[in-house]
Amino acid sequence: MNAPANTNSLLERAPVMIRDWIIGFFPESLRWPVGALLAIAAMLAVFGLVFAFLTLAERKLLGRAQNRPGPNRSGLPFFRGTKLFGLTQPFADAVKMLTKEDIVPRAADHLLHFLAPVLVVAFALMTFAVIPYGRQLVAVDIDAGVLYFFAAGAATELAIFMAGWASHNKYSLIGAMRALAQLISYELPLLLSVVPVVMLAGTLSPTKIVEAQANVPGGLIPHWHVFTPWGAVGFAIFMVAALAEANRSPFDLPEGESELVAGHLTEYSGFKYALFFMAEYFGMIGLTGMGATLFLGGWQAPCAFLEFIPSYLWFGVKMLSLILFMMWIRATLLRLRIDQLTRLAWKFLVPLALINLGTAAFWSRTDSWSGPLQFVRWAIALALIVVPFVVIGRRLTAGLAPRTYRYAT
Amino acid sequence: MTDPEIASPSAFPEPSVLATHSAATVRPVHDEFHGDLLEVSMGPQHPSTHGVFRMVVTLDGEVIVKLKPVFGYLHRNHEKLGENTTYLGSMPYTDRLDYLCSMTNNWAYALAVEKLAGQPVPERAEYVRVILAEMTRLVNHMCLVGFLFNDLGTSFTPLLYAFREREKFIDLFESLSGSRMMCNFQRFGGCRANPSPEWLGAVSKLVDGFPKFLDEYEQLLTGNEILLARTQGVGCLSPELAVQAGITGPMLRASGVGYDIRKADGYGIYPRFDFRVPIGAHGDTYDRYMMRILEMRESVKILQQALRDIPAGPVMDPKSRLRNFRPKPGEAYGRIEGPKGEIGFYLISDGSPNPLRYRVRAPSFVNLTVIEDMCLGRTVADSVVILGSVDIVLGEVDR
Amino acid sequence: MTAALILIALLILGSTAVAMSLRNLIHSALLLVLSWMGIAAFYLWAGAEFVAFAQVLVYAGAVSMIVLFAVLLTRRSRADLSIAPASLRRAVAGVLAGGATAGVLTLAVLRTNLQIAPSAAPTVTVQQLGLELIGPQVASVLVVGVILTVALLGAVVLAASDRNDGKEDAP
Amino acid sequence: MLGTGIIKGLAVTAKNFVGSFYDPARLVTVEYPEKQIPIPENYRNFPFLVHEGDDPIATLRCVACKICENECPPQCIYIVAERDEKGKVLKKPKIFDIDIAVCMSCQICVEVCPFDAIKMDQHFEIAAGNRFEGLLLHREQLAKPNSYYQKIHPTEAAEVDAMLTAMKARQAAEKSAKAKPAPATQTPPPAA
Repeated sequence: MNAPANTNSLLERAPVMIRDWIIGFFPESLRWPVGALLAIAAMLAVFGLVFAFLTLAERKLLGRAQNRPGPNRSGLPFFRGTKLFGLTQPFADAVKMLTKEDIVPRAADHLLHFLAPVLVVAFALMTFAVIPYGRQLVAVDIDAGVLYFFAAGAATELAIFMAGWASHNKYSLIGAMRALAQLISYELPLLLSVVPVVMLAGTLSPTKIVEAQANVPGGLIPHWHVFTPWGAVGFAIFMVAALAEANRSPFDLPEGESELVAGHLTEYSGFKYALFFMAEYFGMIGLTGMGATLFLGGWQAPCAFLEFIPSYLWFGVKMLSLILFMMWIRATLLRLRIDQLTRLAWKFLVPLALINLGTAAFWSRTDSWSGPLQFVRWAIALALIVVPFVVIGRRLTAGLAPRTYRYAT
Repeated sequence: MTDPEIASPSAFPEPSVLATHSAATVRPVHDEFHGDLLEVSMGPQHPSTHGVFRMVVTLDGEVIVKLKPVFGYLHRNHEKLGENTTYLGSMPYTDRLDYLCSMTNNWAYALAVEKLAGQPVPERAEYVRVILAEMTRLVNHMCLVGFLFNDLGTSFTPLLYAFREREKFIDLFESLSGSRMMCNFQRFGGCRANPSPEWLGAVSKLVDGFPKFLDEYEQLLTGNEILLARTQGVGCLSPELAVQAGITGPMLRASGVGYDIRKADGYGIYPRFDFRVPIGAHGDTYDRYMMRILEMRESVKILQQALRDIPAGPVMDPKSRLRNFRPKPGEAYGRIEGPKGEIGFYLISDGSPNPLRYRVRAPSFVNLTVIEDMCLGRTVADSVVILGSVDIVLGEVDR
Repeated sequence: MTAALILIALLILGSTAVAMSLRNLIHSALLLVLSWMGIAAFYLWAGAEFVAFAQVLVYAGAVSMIVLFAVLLTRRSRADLSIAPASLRRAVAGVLAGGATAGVLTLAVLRTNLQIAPSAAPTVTVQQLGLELIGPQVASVLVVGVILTVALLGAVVLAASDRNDGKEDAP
Repeated sequence: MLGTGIIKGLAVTAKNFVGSFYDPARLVTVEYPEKQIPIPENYRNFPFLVHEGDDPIATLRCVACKICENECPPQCIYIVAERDEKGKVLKKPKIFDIDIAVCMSCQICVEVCPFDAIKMDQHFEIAAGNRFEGLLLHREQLAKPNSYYQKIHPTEAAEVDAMLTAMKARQAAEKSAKAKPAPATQTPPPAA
């Protein structure tokens, strides 16, 4: 790992210096717990704010895409006339959510009804522990970090089931069953799209994966995984599966408001509903963070001379651009039906991910090719991916095409 | 009160009855291995049933086994009221039938009364009526397509694009008749006011820009794979069943039966305009959606021709009487091709200022009767989309 | 450290014991999942991170779903199951079975000579695990692979037989 | 190919998103209390009574003929004519109530009124504290000057005034013709 000159630039090392400065006040035995608590506090603060302003960004983006300005009325409590373009809207929403009455249906299973939102947010937050936000900015550097990330992600299904079951209501039950079917069937393509990255990087630890994507000094094209044929397809599959895991737009079936009112969230109100809402956004932040780490080179700058910008800013830019892409998808696409959704996962994404595994193997084997062979290598790899994509794609949408119509005489 | 027929599962009719009734083969209700059926009531307060309409859906897993539509929540006794007010008094109430297209309702009622009383209509009024009817067709189809995609799960984007265009038409209605949706503009023997040249100019400018909006709308939606997957092959309606059930309008044409009252009856001055009637082939939700899009394009053609050669002159027949209007005893049935289908008014007059019998043939009500046949064997999500494609307005269904 | 160890052991035993006694099946299923989490904590304490996360991913993620779905879908048959009144014969049978299994277990534990490991077990990195699996153990990995695919195919056949007597669902 | 339809859709939303920043056609919301949409001239909301002179009640055009009360479909108008001390009915409404909770502003009363005494107003911000007294408008609240009528419906008011002055002139001419050759001709009753 080369050590370019900027690792000692002030901005780059600022967070680590602050942490060491604060830890300095504590005796040796307390150093570790205080460091951990500091990391937790920092993450909660940063991601709490990011969540708040993401809700505002989503409503503004959705509004602007629909030819309306989006929320711009909320001002400050004591300065009556000021219009702040909606910047205080998230805090207004937070106050509203806190003051709303929290109704628990009489027949509901009170313990599970209370536990579900807590667990959903807990597991969503646990996934933040392993994502490398900056050069030394990773809360816990575990050897099997990627596996930990997906283990915590998989546990949220449990909490969603609890929510659906505890509400003791027909709609919530159908919503919970749908949510589980969706989450389980999309966990497979999610994991399978990550396997080539682990295979090529040779490790499960996120920090090492990011270092594997470092740039050659002076090189202009970034060495991110997304700029390889298998990486691009893997990233596409990862993003589609991430949309499904976070219950986002084309797959927001569980709370398909047009059919099942609000799915497993029907019987929740007030702060518990806000917790589910927060968990969905944390899930989105976590998945896009991990997606950026695995495919877009985490906190790596695109090319060597751009590295004077601190690494955590690069990570922020990549993560936010992925989140904005998810919001853009939400402004456009329709919702899939439950059987189409699972059919897309099992009959399209899983086979493609397996073929992608093969292409990645081919790619790693042919590392030594150079010169003209490089184009041949790209051509073969692309053919290995695109041909099955077109074949399976055509079979999936057999008989579905915009039709031409005749007219009565 | 619990409807006894729904409450106890044992009261389901034998599957054999259902089988003959519709194409879907229905499993015996209580066999041990498949578990019991789940009965879900969707509505009347449901976010996607377009008003107070309820569907009692019996689910086997996700698949609908039985669907019982329940409506009548918005019944306002429209027809009995019609018998107690004068002919003119009923005109503003026709706005409240299908509150999305008040101009076509007014025209159908005016047509019926003119047939009853043999009232001639001046030339310019005929052109104004055609222009207003086709503008209403555009407004209604935009609403339908917008709401259909809202049921499909887009977060309001197509609906707001459609409503942005609809607002422009509604503002024109307001500047002509005084109210956006409750126009009350047609009278027996013509229209209430004479549209000014500026108004006609604004209409033609808006109509000329409309195809550009439609192209952008189709680019957003028609090729979308998810839309194709969600709507093609969903809620198929066979032409035979459509004809037997008396379905009219875009739903009938989507099933392949090319019946359009504008061509069949040739009422008003429609024979003067050349326009085509699109026909579907599969009768599924996608065809119904495309019918509306293609009909909008045809309506734009009609509007452009009508605006081009509208004559000057009065819009109200001088001999028409507003008060103590007593048509000679007899009966008449006036019908037009409303955006939702054939809307007709059947009047019996006994010479008094109030009609003896005032009957409204509402297209949404008739089109709704086949909802169960289209939804059997589909999932809950599909039933909402199928209901959206039928295009019902509860004001017209319940009257 | 041993305090944490005892705490986790108590958590596992406690949750399984309560799970056995509860009437509400869903609660007991969820307590079972809690005990699995306890086992994952044990692995973590032993330094085997990979196995701990695999345990959480497989058990808490997937197996718990299967258990809960099973409990959910067989809810109906539970109503018909009439539990016979508590008779002496059943109590005796229960105690006998319990005693036999307890005896076998304690014998096995006593018989094996557990040396207390002098130092913490060496932390095995994932790479070594991978090489070990693909290297000498590749046969067992392939056998497990075959078993899983057979199980998957069995599930597909079962589901397919259920589907073709219902109405063929258009794409 | 599989994804093209979706990509085209995304392009449309992107165009609208970007367009909303510079193209007025793509940002159509009018922020109501601050900015108001100009009301078209023909807009009608609830009826009001027109009066000529400065004293609203005395110079009402309405002659309490109750035609509008009979023709109003939801029957929301209630008129009681003025009577002098001998009980003879005067051509002035003592009570003229419109329950605007019931009125659906269909303006049939305006069409059937032979004296152009009732016209449609354009005032739509009428929240009231109470559903019964608050929305039952009496003669005093309904009466508005003719100048107000000319302000909100200029073209229509101009026609009405022209027609009224013409009729007055015709009546004056007949009266003078009748006064000069007193017994000569019997003037036809004014058209009902």
